[in-house]
Amino acid sequence: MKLRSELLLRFYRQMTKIRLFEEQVNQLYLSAKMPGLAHLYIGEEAIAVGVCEALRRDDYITSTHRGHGHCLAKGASVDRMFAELLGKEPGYCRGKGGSMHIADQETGNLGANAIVGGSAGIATGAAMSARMRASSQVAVCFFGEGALGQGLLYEVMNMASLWKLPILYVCENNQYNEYTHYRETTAGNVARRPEAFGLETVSIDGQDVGAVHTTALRLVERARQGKGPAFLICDTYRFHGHHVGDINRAYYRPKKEEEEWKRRDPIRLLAGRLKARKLADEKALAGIEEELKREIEAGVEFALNAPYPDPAEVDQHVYA
Amino acid sequence: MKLRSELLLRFYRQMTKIRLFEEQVNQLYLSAKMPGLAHLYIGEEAIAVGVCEALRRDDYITSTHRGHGHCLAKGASVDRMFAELLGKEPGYCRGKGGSMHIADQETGNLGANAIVGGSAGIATGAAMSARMRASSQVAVCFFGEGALGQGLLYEVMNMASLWKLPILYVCENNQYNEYTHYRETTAGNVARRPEAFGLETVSIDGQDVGAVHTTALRLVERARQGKGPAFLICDTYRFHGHHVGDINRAYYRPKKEEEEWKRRDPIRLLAGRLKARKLADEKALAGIEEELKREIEAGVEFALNAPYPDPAEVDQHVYA
Amino acid sequence: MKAPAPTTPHATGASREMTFAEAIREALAEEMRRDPTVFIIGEDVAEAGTPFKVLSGLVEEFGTGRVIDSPISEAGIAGLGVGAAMTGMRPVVDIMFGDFVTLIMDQIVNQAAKIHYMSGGKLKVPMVLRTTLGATRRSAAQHSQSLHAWLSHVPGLKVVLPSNPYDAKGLLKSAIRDDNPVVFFEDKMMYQLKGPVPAGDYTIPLGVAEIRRAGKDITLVATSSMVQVALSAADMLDKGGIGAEVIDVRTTAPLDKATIIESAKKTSRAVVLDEGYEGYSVIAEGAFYYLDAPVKRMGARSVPVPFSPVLEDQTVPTPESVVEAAKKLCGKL
Amino acid sequence: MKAPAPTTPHATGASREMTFAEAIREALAEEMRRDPTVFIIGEDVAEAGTPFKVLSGLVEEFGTGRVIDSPISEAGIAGLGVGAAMTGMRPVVDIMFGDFVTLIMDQIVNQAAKIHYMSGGKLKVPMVLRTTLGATRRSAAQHSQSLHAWLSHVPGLKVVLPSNPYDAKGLLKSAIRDDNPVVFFEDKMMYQLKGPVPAGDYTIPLGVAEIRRAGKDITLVATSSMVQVALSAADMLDKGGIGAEVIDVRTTAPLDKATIIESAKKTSRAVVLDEGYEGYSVIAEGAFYYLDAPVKRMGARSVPVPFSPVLEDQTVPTPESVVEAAKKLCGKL
Ligand SMILES: Cc1ncc(C[n+]2csc(CCOP(=O)(O)OP(=O)(O)O)c2C)c(N)n1
Ligand SMILES: Cc1ncc(C[n+]2csc(CCOP(=O)(O)OP(=O)(O)O)c2C)c(N)n1
Ligand SMILES: [Mg+2]
Ligand SMILES: [Mg+2]
Repeated sequence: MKLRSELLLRFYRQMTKIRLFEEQVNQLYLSAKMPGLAHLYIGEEAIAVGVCEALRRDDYITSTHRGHGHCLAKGASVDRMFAELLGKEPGYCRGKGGSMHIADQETGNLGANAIVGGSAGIATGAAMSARMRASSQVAVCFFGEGALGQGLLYEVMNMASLWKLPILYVCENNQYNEYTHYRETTAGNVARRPEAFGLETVSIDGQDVGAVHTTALRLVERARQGKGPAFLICDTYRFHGHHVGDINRAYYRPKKEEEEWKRRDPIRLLAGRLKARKLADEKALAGIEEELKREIEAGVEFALNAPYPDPAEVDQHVYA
Repeated sequence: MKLRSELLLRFYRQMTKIRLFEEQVNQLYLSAKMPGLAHLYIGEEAIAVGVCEALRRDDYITSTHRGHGHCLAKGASVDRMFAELLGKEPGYCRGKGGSMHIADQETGNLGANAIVGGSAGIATGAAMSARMRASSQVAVCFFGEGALGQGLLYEVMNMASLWKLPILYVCENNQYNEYTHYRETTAGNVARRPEAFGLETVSIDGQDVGAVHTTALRLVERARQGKGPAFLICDTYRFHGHHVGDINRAYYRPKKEEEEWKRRDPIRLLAGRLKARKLADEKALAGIEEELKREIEAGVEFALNAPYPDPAEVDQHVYA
Repeated sequence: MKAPAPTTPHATGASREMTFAEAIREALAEEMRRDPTVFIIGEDVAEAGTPFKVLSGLVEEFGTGRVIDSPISEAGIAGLGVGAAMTGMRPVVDIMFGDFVTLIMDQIVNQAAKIHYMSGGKLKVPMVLRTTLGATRRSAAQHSQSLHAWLSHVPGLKVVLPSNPYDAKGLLKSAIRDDNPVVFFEDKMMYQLKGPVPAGDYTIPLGVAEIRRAGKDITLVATSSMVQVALSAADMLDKGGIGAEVIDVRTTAPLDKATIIESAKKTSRAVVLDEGYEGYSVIAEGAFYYLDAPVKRMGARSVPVPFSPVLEDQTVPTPESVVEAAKKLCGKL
Repeated sequence: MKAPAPTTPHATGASREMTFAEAIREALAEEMRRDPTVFIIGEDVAEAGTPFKVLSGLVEEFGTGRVIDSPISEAGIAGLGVGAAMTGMRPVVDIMFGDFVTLIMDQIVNQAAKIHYMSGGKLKVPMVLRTTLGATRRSAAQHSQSLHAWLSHVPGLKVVLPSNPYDAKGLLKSAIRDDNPVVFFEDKMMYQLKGPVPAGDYTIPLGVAEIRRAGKDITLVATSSMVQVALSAADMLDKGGIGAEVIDVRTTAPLDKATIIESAKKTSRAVVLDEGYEGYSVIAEGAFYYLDAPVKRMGARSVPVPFSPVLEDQTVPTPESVVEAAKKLCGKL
């Protein structure tokens, strides 16, 4: 399928926004301005963008501890995200959630989740609700391949399949569960697992945003039409550590492997494609980047200057 | 594979013992002599016997709420089982466990379990322990097809496969999860599930004790030799209700279906085979049955006359 | 066992004698008629109407689209419930035995209970989780537990323990209409208990205890079927000249502390009766006659732990807060 | 924060300054050398040595056959641990964050804790489950909980909460040698806390509290890192002329009630400090000055529910047992 040029440029913009956002998060950590830790999405941008661009604004997503990319791709704004990461009042969750719990109801983001696999039930329930309300919404459940270890995933895939729920499970296989290679933790054949439960299953190159997008489009529309759930496996790689503090990685993954994967940087791949198809030249791309940099800088500025929540808020929002 | 005649006669004896035991349990319930409920194994005897006869005495099994058959097949004695069912002191668990928790360490029975799927981890751990102790023991995990709904099963199958643990998962598909047909609760293809995790998987007729036994033998020996775990799916049917009190079943399963399955009574099938092969005549089989009836009667007698545990035992065995 | 007459007479419909199970069923049916977003999911809930037959008849009225038989996947259906509740539905998730909450703690405690808070008040999870508690059914160790204390211990959850048919109906309606996750515990030994239940709509607020019987000598604070035990005991005590006041807690979260404390102040003596395990309050019980002040318990603030440092730092005891408490107890503040 | 000097001087080896994390690692290494049935299983426990690096170096000594990286399957590894423990091994299961015990409650509570009892004393489950507790690491609501109260509430489990490196080593050794399932909670904020730790073998018995500091005016009963908070508070109180006695509970199950009660009798005042949620003891705290007798709590007997009717009937409160308790409180027995 040939994607329209505006679309490819939009992908470029979104992926670059995520990249720059995450680089800034790393800086915030390194300069001790961010409380706690964060898990960077750098290297995996094509997946969030390719999938979310196949969704309506009112479609649902659930996300993970590595969730900034999903959140931005679904339409969240940079400033309020930074504010959340810093625990500030204008943050998406008024500082109560932080990096691992950002949620944005307005863009259909039901929340990041710090329990591996923890959102599989939530996403499936959202799909069930969409069907019951005949809203024609679809739910997308993002998770790392580590979540294949959680039994909950199989429980809900079974129900999604039985009841043909409008859901797409997106497995971001970045090769590692924290510090352990997924092949040491994952037996048999990953794609056969959802297949055995009756899900339409596709494995693709997660660095190729075009492939991700066209596949997601097909699977999402299929789900929307009531033809049942699907499972999309995207091969990818996180270019940084498991979290911002994971600097010395040699003991669990070879430098050489990191370099090889970096040659398949999804943003550079897309840039190459744009240039080859003469949809943009180096200068146009640099222009986009500059613009985004200003957005990111303004967002950080905003967050750094934003107030903390009133201490009394600690007791608010326990009950609705 | 042609089974030796003594073996087939032994199967007959074991299966009939379970049948008579369970009929007696039903009587105890109907005559209000048994506290609580029990889940009868009648109709499924070929599975427990076919599998357990492929095991060494020191091999492990874990069992379910429908566990009397497994327990007897692994070698437990009738009298102490009845005593347990009545909550009496000489029972296998001194009356503390009852029908759903009978365990018999001496025959390698690590216990029935009242949590559906709850013993999957225990059985897999026993297999792991056997491997670590280089004991060449094998573990068998019996469960109903309802346990396919429990995520734990997939978590531990994954590990069993990764580490090539000596375990056989035996799925007794008696078509129903309590009062709901398994097809309404189980999506996709059952056999493909364990296959996807890399387990050797075989589906067989669970009413044919010969087929169960020869398949179990192969899979058990394969596991013992370190060639990895296996999954055995046995199609079967419980002739009675979900539990002894489940009398009116018409709303969830047709009488006609019950009758069709009863024509495939595993004991009658085996009797037919014995007679066809001239290994036993009607009289010989009746003789076996008579003998077993006396054993069962003596067992019930024993249990009815046995004392209850000392009330002070209530506080014993909380800690080892 | 017979239920006490209701002392909260705010229902309008005529009163009928009904079992506890029937009252639950009627509450569900009325709520499902009233609100199309209410649905039921659980194992054997449809044609079978649960093993206790509590839901019999509902699938006939509402169909399999709203009374949904699920696989044996407790964690899965709890998770589905959370997701459906967050997106416009009001699921009633049926967990057959309270002992199986062990399987859903992550979905209930780490997800349902915290989502409203973690999202800074934006998302909400209006789901009800119905399950059972109680022993003496000869069901042994994995089918007889009363695990409501765990859930009462989790900020963000409400926990309801009705003691009679009247309350069961009114409290369940409130639970369904509540915008928070509510865990509703039914003592399986009470399903056949009969009592008056008004026809039609009425609710009982969550968080309000009820004095079932007045007395001046001792307060019996009880939950669920233990209220019935307390009432029997009160009758017996009466004959011995001891007037027992029986308080039915009704919800352990939120807990109506005021009613309980007021009664204890009046009677000066109290027994707390609950079918869960107890075992702590060591000093308050063991050194009572030696104490000059109440035992002060300091723990985590009763909120999910917030991310923002200015908020998080208020959630744990510090040397300073301990010093303040200690000085107060010693009368030096 | 600095750990107090040990007051249980029964170790023979020379004492070194060590972090809490190092003490845990040393206990494991010594036990694994001593007993070939001890092994470790968990997520990222081998080469990574856990995210907190507590286990660094163990896989180098004991190999991947005994320090086993698992999939992210908490329920699965807990279940494997139970089965391995029942059949001759002594597994130490590593659950990365205490918040994830939500995922293993069934395996721990319905299986591990009850198997010995349900089997009438025949089977046993000598496993250790190591996990963390504690907030203020800016990890938000799903990585900051202190959920030990749930497990302390379950008969059949032992629950350990060390407060310093010395105890961590001695208590972990006892836990590994214990024939029961033991849940071992480590405050993640204490891993870098230093204190003296003897080389070589010593154990600290489970169920014995330790008076960390004597005082006559008030008792501070604390668990885990709250002991450090209590000690700091005690120093501050000292300057204000208030002598605080600090009791380190060390194990919440079994609980050393005698030591706690003795201290409270002496001081007449108490603060209980724990990082879990509190919220009950309503009457003992709220109506203290009005009470004539301690509040009596009656609940399920502290045993897994037995099947046999003669046993089960003893496990729940009855009208008769309530009447007896009430009469006693009223001085009429
Ligand atoms: C249930 C649970 N177990 C363990 C953890 C700790 N943990 C956080 S991220 C992670 C690895 C996740 O790997 P994967 O799912 O592949 O996601 P990735 O980090 O690679 O994006 C682990 C084990 C957790 N958060 N939740
Ligand atoms: C985790 C759990 N959920 C629900 C139940 C209640 N229950 C007991 S048996 C049963 C059906 C089990 O079906 P299956 O596994 O096929 O075994 P069968 O009874 O058919 O032998 C259910 C739902 C339970 N015991 N444990
Ligand atoms: Mg990964
Ligand atoms: Mg079945």
